[in-house]
Amino acid sequence: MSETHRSNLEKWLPNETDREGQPMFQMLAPDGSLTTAGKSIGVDSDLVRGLYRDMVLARRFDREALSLQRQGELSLWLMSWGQEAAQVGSIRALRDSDMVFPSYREHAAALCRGVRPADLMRQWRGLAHSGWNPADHRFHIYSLVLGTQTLHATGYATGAVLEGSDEVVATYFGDGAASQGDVNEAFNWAAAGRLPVLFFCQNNQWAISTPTSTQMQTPLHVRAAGFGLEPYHVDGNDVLAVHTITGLAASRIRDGGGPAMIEAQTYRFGGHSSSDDPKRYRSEEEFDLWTARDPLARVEVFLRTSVVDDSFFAGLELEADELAVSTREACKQLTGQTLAEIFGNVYAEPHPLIERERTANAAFTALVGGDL
Amino acid sequence: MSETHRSNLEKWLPNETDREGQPMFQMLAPDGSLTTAGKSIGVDSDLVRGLYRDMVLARRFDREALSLQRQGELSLWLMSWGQEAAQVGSIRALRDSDMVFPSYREHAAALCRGVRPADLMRQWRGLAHSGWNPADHRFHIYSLVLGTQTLHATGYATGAVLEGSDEVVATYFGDGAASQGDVNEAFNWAAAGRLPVLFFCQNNQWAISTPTSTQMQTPLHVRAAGFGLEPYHVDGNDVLAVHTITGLAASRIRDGGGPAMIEAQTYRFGGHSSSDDPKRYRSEEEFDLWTARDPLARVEVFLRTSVVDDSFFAGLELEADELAVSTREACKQLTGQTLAEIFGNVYAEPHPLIERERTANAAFTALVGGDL
Amino acid sequence: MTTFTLGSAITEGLRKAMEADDRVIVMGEDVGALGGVFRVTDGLQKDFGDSRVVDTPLAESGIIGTAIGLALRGYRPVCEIQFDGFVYPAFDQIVSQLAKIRSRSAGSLSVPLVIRIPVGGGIGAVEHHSESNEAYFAHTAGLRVVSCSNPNDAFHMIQQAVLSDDPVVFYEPKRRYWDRGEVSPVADRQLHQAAILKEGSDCVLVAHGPTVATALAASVAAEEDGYSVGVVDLRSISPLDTETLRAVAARSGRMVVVHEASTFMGIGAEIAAEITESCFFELEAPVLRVGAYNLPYPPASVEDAFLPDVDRVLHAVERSLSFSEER
Amino acid sequence: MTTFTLGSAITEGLRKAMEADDRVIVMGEDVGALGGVFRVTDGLQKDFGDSRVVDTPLAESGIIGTAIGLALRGYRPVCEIQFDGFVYPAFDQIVSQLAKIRSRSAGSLSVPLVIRIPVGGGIGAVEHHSESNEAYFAHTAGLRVVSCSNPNDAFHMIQQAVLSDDPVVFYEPKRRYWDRGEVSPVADRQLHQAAILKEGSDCVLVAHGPTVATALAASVAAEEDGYSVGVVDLRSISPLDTETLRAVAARSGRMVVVHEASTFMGIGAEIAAEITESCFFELEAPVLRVGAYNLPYPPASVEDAFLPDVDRVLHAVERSLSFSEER
Ligand SMILES: Cc1ncc(C[n+]2csc(CCOP(=O)(O)OP(=O)(O)O)c2C)c(N)n1
Ligand SMILES: Cc1ncc(C[n+]2csc(CCOP(=O)(O)OP(=O)(O)O)c2C)c(N)n1
Ligand SMILES: [Mg+2]
Ligand SMILES: [Mg+2]
Repeated sequence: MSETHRSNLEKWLPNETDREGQPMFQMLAPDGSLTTAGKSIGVDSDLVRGLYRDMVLARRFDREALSLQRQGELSLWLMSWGQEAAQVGSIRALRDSDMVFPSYREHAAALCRGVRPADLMRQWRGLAHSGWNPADHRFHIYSLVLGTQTLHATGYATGAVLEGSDEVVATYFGDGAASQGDVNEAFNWAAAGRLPVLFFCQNNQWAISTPTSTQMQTPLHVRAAGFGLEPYHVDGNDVLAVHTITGLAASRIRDGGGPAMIEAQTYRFGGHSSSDDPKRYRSEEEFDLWTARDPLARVEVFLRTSVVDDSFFAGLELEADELAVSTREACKQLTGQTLAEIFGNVYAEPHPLIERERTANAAFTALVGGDL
Repeated sequence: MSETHRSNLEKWLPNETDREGQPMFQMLAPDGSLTTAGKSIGVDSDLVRGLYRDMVLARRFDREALSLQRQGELSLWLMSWGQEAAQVGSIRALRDSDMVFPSYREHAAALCRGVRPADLMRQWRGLAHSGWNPADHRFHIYSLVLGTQTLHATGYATGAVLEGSDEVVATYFGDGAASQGDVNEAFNWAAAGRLPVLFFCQNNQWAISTPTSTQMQTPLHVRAAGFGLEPYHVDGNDVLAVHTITGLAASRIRDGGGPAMIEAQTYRFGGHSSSDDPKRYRSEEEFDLWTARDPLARVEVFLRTSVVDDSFFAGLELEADELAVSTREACKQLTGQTLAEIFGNVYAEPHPLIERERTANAAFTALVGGDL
Repeated sequence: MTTFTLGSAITEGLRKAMEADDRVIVMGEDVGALGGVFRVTDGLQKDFGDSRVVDTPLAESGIIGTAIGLALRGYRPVCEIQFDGFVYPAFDQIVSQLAKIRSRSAGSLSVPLVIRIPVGGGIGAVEHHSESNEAYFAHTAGLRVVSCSNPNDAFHMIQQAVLSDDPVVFYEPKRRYWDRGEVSPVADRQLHQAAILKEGSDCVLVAHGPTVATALAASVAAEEDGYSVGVVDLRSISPLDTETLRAVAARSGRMVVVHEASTFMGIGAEIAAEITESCFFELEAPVLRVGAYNLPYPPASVEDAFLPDVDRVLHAVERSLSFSEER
Repeated sequence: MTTFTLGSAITEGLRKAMEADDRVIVMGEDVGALGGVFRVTDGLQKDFGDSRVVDTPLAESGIIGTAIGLALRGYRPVCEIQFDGFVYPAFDQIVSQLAKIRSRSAGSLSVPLVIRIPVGGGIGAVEHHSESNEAYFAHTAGLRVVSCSNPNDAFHMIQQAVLSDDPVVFYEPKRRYWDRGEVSPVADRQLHQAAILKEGSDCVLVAHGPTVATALAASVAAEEDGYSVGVVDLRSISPLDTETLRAVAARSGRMVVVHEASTFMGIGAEIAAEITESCFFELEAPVLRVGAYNLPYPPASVEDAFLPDVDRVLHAVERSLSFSEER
């Protein structure tokens, strides 16, 4: 991205304000109309179609996975429902070669990186602790211990600097995770070393039952600025705004501008997980308020009123149905390692205790196979 | 402190800039002259005399303790040399009833709280892990694991809120400790809960051999502001400025203004500890530059050119000599617990294993007393 | 006597503790409106208000560190760690601060603080949600570590833990939360005492928390094979009730320790070393250990093969019995 | 053969490792210009530059967490923790991340990372500077834990640790840093192998790191009393070289484990349990343990009475010998 293009964009942000009156960047209003910024920056219709497709497929996959959980095919599922724009808009603005360290809800981003639905479900069917090889997708395995991945991303970025590479290392985390020492150590570490890290927070307003107001006094992007990270605040349900901001932040980082932090305001439409009941802690009103800001709806309106015809939607509908079917089939065909195989996962080099127990376990299995 | 007095003070800060051009507050310039702010805010000469006395005695005590270490009477000593203004100015602006959670270099502050020299040295003579009962001085024992005490202070302050008390809970820590997750969790926790915590960082430019520039990208008070703490930046070698700022911050907190963070620019004249050789990592020039900003010298000049006569200095000299002598004597008379007694320190309630080992140890001691 | 699930017995125990002493404060992630992910604090915020049942920011070091500050002020915080695998960010505050403040202050400061940890596997959970980490805390002088296995103990032990002036790590066996049992109005023993659930002349099984039920089942199965196998519920992991352990070991001459944690450096090792030293001449066989294999907790699909079950316990009992035959 | 102090032997070992592989990066607090508080990295920044010998911000979780990121990229970080008592803020990154990444990724990711920890007491230090915490890491599947006791091992083991594709916690015995000894050009055994320093027909002492010298001294003293007492240097705490331990236990029939950590749940417990099970009929006495008392590390003024010394080791040997007499 050219200096001039960048400053063109920069003069537009922030242009809107969020519920707390915090200035943030928006291009496509909830009603599907372009904001002044959206108009003057302009939108590439192919891009919009592509982003919309990504979001529709991601939502359909997520819905299918949840129903698989309801039917007992998955032991647990953490829904990305509602956060499609934040994830798709950001990951699509990065280069495929930029390494990503996700948390555990980044299914939409993972799909964009070519992670297969089956591999995304493997972990939640209880068959493995991860589903794919990060090298294949430049997308690290999920981290369930909150915030830990932000330090891994920071260290990974140190390597990029040592090699003089111009890659950006991105890491996703939530509003709750931001209270962890690790995330703040990562903010500070990346800032102090001016490392090429892009911290992306999906502020979905909740950490299980705990609202963001319990977690922090100031908006996270304000805190990040205090550390010396370049701060961005964006409507996380506006895929165009997220895509533009992420592109902007990434190009700044690539040109040696130092680390940045993007706070994307979004909402977790579902419960924290398939076992959570959000009614225990949040109101219908709030849900409705955010439904009116649905990340897909506004793009559909925009597309219908402008660039595309019904055939596009019909085709996409079909594609989504196929994805749902293949997801369901793939899920049921998933298999995991045996305990015997798992003994081989722990150490790279020979380990007497592991060997002994592997043998003992084999003997015991043979034994109970027979009569004890 | 009255609202009006507070706003009177507030309009003066910041009035100076530090080496990095960061605005900070100063009342007494290194040459001993009052800054414009100093003049218009005005100084109470009794207060200045008192603060100067505290600093002189603290420095003399510290020097004596170091020489005791050199003579093998103490196993280790962490010098407060150079940080007298930051410590004396801040602790004297708090109420004696305000609880304090120090780090490990706050000897000057401890003395102001009535901690006896002997008790300050106990730990460094290898006789105990702490030297006094916090309840006697509203001054917690030293914390050597960096930053941990900031969370203790934050929790302690939660109690103050529960009880509707108007006390302020202060905690001291260093520029290096500020990189720890705990300190940042404490910043966030105190800000989110608007707790009556006063975070006081003595930025003495170094964490052992690591300069502040390696620790952080932005000044710490800027980071603190990002969390939602009321930030203050002060010349930590100007005891009047530190006293004024701390009084200001404390009164704001007391009136429900929420937590604050004071960054005091100061310098560690000595090595990190009695076993450190600063020549390995820092320059003579830097040392000289800070010597010109000595926290005691400027006050002496100010006092001599204004309020007091030589007899004051002579008297103080005498008092300091006496302190040195009594410190030395007290140090040599210190005794510690026996291992047998230490078995009683670990649990409040009966513990079979402790009892068994206490007995075993007694038996063994008796045995080796005799012939094995 | 009324019956409770193990989980609700803890809820009731906490309620009693909070009624008895208003310095008791429950704090942690999602313990308020949600009542905790296992609903153990369900209803407490409604009854005691949000200044005594506190939803904290999401930071375990912050939870324990601020709770220490509260305890230093005279409060008696009960902190919930949401899952066993998430206690590690608080490790420094627990082992260097909480465990040591009393001895560091030569006994002048006490920190009455309880850390509740839902522990163990067997619930088909994802990674970090099924760990058994009692050994770390048991090896830490200054802490007490206890583990409840049934509703009655859960109800009384949580109250005893809150009453203790020492810091207590209180383990709650996840997969037994829904077990029902009777709860007696008064505690039948002190917090650090083990319980002999069943005498056995041939061998005795020692277990705690989730594996107590496994041991009892194994003992029944062994009986059918004609062996008298006793069961001891440790209840307290640190300190250990060595007196009781010695007595049963001496009587039966054979002991098998069963726990969910990996055997290597687990509590079974300590019991084996301790009992072998004190009952060397009474033992007919070495004290054997049945625990998880020495791997990080595996995916749920294989956890049944990973965790000690009745078969593995019986196998160990047979091995123990086989020793004297050889002799 | 050239002689080195234990500390400088590690420096030389690190230098060799860095020369052999430029993906090796040394990082930690004050490891650069200062060369570390024990000067173990002295001169390395001068020779390899500040991008390979890195002074980090003051945050242990950050040190290990970012080192994991580097390792995932193919680097081989060697992290220094300034003192044993300051590793706990990094505990989560070590036990939940570092130790598990390989198994979590079903073996597809490896994290070759070394954590150097100056360990133990006996140097008259203040609190948190004299701890022995190997048991925590030994109980953690996925880590290797080693402990060097002399310059030759220090020199070779640090290089073997760096070469290992598994994460290694590398303990350096503080009070032995200044011990001098010869260093041979080639390693005489693998990282996980124990060393029989001395055979003994009456009893064998098992020690690691700082207590190896104590054990050797005790063995000499015992000889003067007419007893033949062997000495084994564990070198590797996890995994244990049980093969070697079994062999010597079977030969002498008596074993005493000596370490600085508290005995309760210490490595001595594991060795006792393991050896008793495998050598039940060969043992003339229970495996005894000599370690620190189960207290937080006390003030320096009493550390000599707190730490296992020659007298306490001899006392244990006598107790061990006394068993068979009773029989
Ligand atoms: C260290 C740690 N503590 C607690 C948990 C349990 N936990 C899992 S998700 C979650 C809430 C996370 O909220 P947020 O960071 O906002 O991410 P979101 O779920 O909203 O995407 C909690 C408390 C955990 N996984 N890790
Ligand atoms: C958690 C932790 N890590 C490392 C250390 C070792 N250490 C002691 S003091 C120190 C430097 C502290 O610097 P700073 O916080 O600026 O305080 P100062 O010594 O300058 O007063 C270090 C690294 C420690 N005490 N605690
Ligand atoms: Mg959230
Ligand atoms: Mg400093």
